[in-house]
Amino acid sequence: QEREQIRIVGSSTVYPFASYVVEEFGATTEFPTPVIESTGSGGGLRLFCEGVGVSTPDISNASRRMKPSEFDRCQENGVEEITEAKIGSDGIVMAQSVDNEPVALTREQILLAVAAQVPQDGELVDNPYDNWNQIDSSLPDREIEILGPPTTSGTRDAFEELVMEAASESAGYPEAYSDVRADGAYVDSGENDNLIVQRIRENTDAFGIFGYSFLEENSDTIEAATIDGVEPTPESISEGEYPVARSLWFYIKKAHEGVVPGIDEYVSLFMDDLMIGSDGLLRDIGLIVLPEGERSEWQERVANRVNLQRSDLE
Amino acid sequence: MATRRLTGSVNDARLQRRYRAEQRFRIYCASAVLLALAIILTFFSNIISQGYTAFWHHEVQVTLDYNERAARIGTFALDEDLRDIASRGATRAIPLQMRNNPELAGTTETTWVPVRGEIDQYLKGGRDLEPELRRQVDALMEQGVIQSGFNTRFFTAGDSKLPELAGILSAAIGSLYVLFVTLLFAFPVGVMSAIYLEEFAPDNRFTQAIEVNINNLAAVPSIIFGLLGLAVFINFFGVPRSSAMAGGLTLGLMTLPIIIISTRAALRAVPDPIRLGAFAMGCSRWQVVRDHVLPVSLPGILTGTIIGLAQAMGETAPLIIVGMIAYIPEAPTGLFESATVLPAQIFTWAGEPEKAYVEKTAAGIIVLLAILLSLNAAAVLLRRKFERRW
Amino acid sequence: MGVGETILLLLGGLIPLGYAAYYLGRRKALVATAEGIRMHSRPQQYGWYSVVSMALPAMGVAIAASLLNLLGVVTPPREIVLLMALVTAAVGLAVGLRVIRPSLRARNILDNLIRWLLLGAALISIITTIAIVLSVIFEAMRFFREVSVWEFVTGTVWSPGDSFLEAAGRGDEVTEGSSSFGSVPLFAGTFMVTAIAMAVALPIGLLSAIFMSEYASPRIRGTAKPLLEILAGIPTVVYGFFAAITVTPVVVDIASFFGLDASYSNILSPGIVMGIMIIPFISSLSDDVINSIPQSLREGAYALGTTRSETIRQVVLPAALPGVISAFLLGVSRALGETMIVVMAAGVRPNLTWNPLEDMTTVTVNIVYSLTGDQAFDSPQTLSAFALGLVLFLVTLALNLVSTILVRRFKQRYD
Amino acid sequence: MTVKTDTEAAGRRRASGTRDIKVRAEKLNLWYGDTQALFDVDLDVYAREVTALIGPSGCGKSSFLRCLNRMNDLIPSVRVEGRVTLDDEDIYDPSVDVVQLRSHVGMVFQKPNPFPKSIYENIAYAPRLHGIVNGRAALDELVESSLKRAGLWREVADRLDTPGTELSGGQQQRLCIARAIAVNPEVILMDEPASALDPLATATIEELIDELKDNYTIVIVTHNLQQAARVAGYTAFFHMGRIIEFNDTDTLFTNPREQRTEDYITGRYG
Amino acid sequence: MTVKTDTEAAGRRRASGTRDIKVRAEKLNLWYGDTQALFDVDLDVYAREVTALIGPSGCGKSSFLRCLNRMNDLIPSVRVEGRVTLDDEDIYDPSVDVVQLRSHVGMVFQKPNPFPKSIYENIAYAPRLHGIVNGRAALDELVESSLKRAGLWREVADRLDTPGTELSGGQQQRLCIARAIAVNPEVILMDEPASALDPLATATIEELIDELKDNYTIVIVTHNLQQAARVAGYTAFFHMGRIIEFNDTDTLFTNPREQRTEDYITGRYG
Ligand SMILES: Nc1ncnc2c1ncn2[C@@H]1O[C@H](COP(=O)(O)OP(=O)(O)OP(=O)(O)O)[C@@H](O)[C@H]1O
Ligand SMILES: Nc1ncnc2c1ncn2[C@@H]1O[C@H](COP(=O)(O)OP(=O)(O)OP(=O)(O)O)[C@@H](O)[C@H]1O
Ligand SMILES: [Mg+2]
Ligand SMILES: [Mg+2]
Ligand SMILES: O=P([O-])([O-])[O-]
Repeated sequence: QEREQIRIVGSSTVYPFASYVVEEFGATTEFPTPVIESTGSGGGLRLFCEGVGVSTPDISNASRRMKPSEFDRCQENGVEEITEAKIGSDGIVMAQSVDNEPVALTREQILLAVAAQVPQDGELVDNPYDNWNQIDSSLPDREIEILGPPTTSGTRDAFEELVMEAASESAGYPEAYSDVRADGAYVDSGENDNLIVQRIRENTDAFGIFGYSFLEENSDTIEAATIDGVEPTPESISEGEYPVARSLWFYIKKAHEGVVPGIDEYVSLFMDDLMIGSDGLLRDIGLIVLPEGERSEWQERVANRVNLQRSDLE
Repeated sequence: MATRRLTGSVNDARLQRRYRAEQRFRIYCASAVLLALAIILTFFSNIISQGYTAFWHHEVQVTLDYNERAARIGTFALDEDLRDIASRGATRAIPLQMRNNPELAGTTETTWVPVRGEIDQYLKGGRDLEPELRRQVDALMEQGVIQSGFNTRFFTAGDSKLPELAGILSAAIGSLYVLFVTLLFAFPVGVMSAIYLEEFAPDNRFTQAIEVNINNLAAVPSIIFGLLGLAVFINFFGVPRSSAMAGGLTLGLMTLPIIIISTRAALRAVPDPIRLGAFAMGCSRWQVVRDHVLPVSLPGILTGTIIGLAQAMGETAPLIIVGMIAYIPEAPTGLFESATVLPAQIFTWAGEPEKAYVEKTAAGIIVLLAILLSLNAAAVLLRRKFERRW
Repeated sequence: MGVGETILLLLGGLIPLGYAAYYLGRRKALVATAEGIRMHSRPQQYGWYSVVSMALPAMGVAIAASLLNLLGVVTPPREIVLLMALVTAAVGLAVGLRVIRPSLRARNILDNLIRWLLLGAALISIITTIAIVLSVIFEAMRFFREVSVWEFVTGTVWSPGDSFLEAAGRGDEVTEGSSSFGSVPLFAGTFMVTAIAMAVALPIGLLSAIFMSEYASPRIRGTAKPLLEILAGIPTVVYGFFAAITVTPVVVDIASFFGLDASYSNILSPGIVMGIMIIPFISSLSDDVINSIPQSLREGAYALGTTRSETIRQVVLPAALPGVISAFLLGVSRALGETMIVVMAAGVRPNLTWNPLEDMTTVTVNIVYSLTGDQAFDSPQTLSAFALGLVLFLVTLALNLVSTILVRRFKQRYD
Repeated sequence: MTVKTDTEAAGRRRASGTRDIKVRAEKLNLWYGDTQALFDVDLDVYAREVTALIGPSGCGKSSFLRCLNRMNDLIPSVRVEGRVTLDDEDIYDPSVDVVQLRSHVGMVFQKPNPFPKSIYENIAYAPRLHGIVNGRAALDELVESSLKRAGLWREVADRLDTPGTELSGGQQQRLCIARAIAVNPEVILMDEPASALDPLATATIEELIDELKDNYTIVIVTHNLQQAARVAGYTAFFHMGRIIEFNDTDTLFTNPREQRTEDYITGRYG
Repeated sequence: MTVKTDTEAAGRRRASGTRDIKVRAEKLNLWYGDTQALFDVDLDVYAREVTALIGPSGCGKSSFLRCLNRMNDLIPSVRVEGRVTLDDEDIYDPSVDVVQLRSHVGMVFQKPNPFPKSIYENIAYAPRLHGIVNGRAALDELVESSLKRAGLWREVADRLDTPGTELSGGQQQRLCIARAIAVNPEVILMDEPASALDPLATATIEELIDELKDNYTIVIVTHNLQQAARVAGYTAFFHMGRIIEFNDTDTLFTNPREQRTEDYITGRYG
């Protein structure tokens, strides 16, 4: 039993980019179009690490780096040689309708608006803020209403890690930050970021949290708040200036190369400047490309199929 | 006096009241039906009004110039001012073609290709464009370089990330494969179970348990069948994820009770005297079933099967769980290959950001509904045709 | 080698062999008949008997081999399996042919065999139920090892919480109690959407059923009934699209017209649309029930001088009540388990509220998102899908049992 | 049973006499869709008498009976022509209110069909609906008296709350009779009221009919010739949708005018 | 109908005579679940004679009849005790193959139940199944001769391909008889074979039965006493699951030994 098609699983964030490449690959080569399924980063890596063989995927996309525990699982199941590829990054933006005045936020302010409990006099109390200007008088007089991704989404994880966790110390949390508020000020809004965009367009009080690509798609109607003074732009995200950005990855199972036809060609196409370069096609659909140097470094690592080591991940 | 007895209702307040209540109740009932019918009407007109635009699209006439640069990047085969108008999909395969047919180099070819999704949307009045592009498109429209036509692509292509290229073929074929597996599994097993229960089984606790169990299965939420398919077919039997086989078997289990129940009804509709007559002729039980009961009940069984399959064909939730919401631009060619199905395709399109996919979604729905309604109509006709009065 | 392949291969080989066996068995019987011996069964039946005596042992070997393979005990090489199957087939055929004699009741044996085969098919549905339970229970147990059943059933906060730490590779920092899995808000959403759906479906469905069975002329009935049933044939994903794209904005507009604030993922619109979907269930089941009320009961009422609606409301409906209730319960169990409509049109926020204009999430939405989301497979959130599935299964099971019992009672009374 | 009758011309197929005519059918024709089930039926039903309708299966007895309280209106395909009068009032007149008509002409069916309500409610339902009595006490009394007249009171007095469907077949049938009596009808139609009952229950019902005829006009369909002979003063013999012969029961049975009647009575067919 | 019989002790409830006994029931008891429907039934059925079973509804006639070809086996709740012999062979012996038994004891039902197949196939089905004839020609012949014996040949010879269900009721019933004859049974059981038919068709069937008795042993259930009198040589009167009286038909009708028989025959109940 063998397989003709490449099988790709993984992140829903990377999915639009990867499926674009997949389609391009199918159209421009004689290989069959790979099968790609959006399972989420965690789900993808789980399937990926299940073992070697036609019933397991060849490539898994991820909107975060592989975890050491996942790496271990891979090793246990005989997926020993893995190539890691970084394709770019994704900024997470706080956006609002263009009908509002532009807003500048800091991560602490966001934390105070979103957290379930906030520190007051060294104690954690239930979040008392209903209005942005209660947090800081410089902020607009608007009800706090934030539409964001649900707990099942990797974007949410990233947001909590990069904003909430990161700011908790400077905001004076006596212990670890734990939860997003559940009193209705923060609204879990489904995996479909598109809907969030639509809704903040209609509800001008609200902010939405989603990936940068959606901002770009809808730049005529929504705009992003600056965070810690940095405006999310492809440049600032790619350079790492914008604080709420994460990298996008995919992982290749070495053992499948040469068994499933076309993996090599697919990977080359994906890593080509044509795709992830600064004029690449993926940029058009919202990928934040890597800075020149980093990109060529990764292109080379991938071309050489440098094996992923556990130490890389720690 | 005698007359007043039977017709004197005019003055009888109580009777008046009863008749008014009668009238009211009748109106309630009729309006319930009217309301339901109005909902159906709204529903269909809504879907159709959203989706009919997807059945036509705009094409632009281009001259493909198979030059050297095009051999590397297909877009260069186009006139510069058309590069932002013609779909990228039209030219991306040019390098491959030129590699395979070196004699193409240096030649040109005039042809029609779809315009980009957003331009198509603009021309259909769905969105605006940047002023410069708009002027250009308007001009081309005027010159007849851009023309509208029937969108055959929608029926001959698979999914695409470029909305102007997206079609339903691969999903339709996936549906076909899945249904094939479902039918192959659920029909024989369902009919055999029904025959056992209706014709063979003694009426004891055990049989009753099977019966209750089947009724229950018919009402188990479909998503739970998804969990079942995931655990049993994919994780235990190792059927490839996303494959028509995995989806088909999962739906097969789901359709099984429906087929059993309708087959039993069909068998039960065969009048007992026929059986008794056959038994009295010295038929064994199996011969009675094979020669007398099945031939008569076959139309009924088929009707139930068609309805069960139609239901399976519209099912999405369990297929999400077994991984059939995948991006499958090419139609599968085998039962173990990854496939997607029409409702899953609709679900995916419904979640796409580009506006062009809204009409695709609605058009996909129109196609799916057309198929389902014709299946159901076939079932109804079959039933009508073979309906017997005993 | 997969199970399927082995079986296919065997079948491919067995079919020609089967022909031969049939021919041999039948010929033996024919020869005997020609000699004037009175055979118990017909010659063809002896033919089939030989086929069976050859094929059964061979298939047994194949299935045993596949089972061994599947359970990972050993993987016997294909050649050996085939050889063994062939040998057993030959032995089976030889024995089968030998025992053909006038007193052999081939027909009875075949009948019995068919009976077993059919029974086997009927058992698949039982196996399915068992498999459903098994396929959710293990993961659910794993979940309940981390989250107490009590918290799960009574907790009012569903907040899977700090899985972001795990995502950040700092899973060991996950603190006890920072995530909570109280399923009440999810079930509240499910029950809310169900209640709305039934509030739409029950009156419309029941009144339609009454109209069809008591008032409509056969012609109107003949057109309206199949039209209504169209609603049952529309896939749920289509309803989901309809709810999200068409109904929700209307609901929000109407609400804001009355000065109310409605969420764009309010639970009301999926509820209404789900109700529309359930109308034909209620109407056709109630229609059946109402039709099965014996005409004599109606005539009894009419003969006393009742009007039509009095007959319906005071005689027919009370008699039909158990059936109507069971239709209602079936509708409820549909609504509880409905997935696509809520996935596409309801919210994902676990929200405990009485206001249907707010967004709420449901059990099924959570199952889908947990299994397709980004969490690691053994994270409590993913496992919670199975726990939720288990509870959902049990609830619908209970509802279906009750409705089955009611229908039975009803049937006993009027059949 | 001693009833004075003069035998009349066979053409009219009607026995007329000194008795009051309660119900009269004239040239009654009935169609189910395109098939005619009754042909020019003429019949006089005498007040406070039992009239039996006999004839082979499918001859139209039930169809005729159901014309008398317009039960046939419930079957959409039915078309009726001709006249039926109740006390000289045409019941098919457009101005007639069917609901009221039926409260004057009660009916008892072949299979006992008590409502799935308590015994009490079975009886009380219609009187309450028609506003025949006011107040609980009056209702109680009516229920009791109806049950008494139907000869059921002794058997059910202490369990008026149990569902009517839990009684035995014969009791159910008497309950249905009590129910019909409770609205104080003038005519009671009975369609094979005892054919689903065992011999003992049949005898009870027959006795009851004999008592009821002092107060009500009764038309009864039966396939049991002996039953007709036992309970009815007059008997009409139906055959293929026509009344072949109508006469007082004794004469019809002992000295039928028509060959077909004789053949039927002696079991040549049916 | 001239049959020699000696009247015997009432205790045995069996008329014995010079005739061969084809079927004999001895102390036959039958239960449906917990309710007993037959009590110690003894009956001899004489070869090439028509034996009628009469009695009020529900007295067990059909139940008894269906014991004779073990049709009752099909009802799961049925339990039978006692012996039934066909030519001295116990048909309830475990070694008996029911399917074969039924090809020796044919049955005709109350309502004609032709298979929904062509007339030809209706007759040809069972012979083909049992391998009674080989070859198309032989089968054609068998079909023709069976239809002839059932007196149907003339009416259907030119349309053997039309479905059996399209014949008239009486023709259907004769088709069913032809079908039963085609497998060459020794005994034919008939359960009210004419009760669903019109008088004319009834007469035809009765004639047919009269002819058939030259070749077959016939047991017929009927609720029409006159019919029993017309066709049967012997009659057994059932009441509440017991045979009250069995005798040659003339004697039973004109001079019943038992009061209950007389009551029934004169229409006091039933
Ligand atoms: N609802 C109906 N629709 C069509 N035809 C009917 C209907 N009811 C009765 N008939 C036909 O009308 C004729 C007379 O029927 P009816 O029921 O009056 O006979 P009956 O004398 O009462 O017979 P039985 O003794 O069987 O009750 C029969 O041929 C019957 O088939
Ligand atoms: N399948 C059955 N299950 C339970 N009881 C039955 C069954 N068939 C018949 N009975 C009962 O057995 C008794 C005898 O029934 P049987 O049918 O033999 O009477 P019958 O004399 O043929 O009556 P009829 O003239 O109505 O056909 C009746 O009390 C009947 O209710
Ligand atoms: Mg009648
Ligand atoms: Mg009987
Ligand atoms: O699917 P994710 O990109 O959110 O992990």
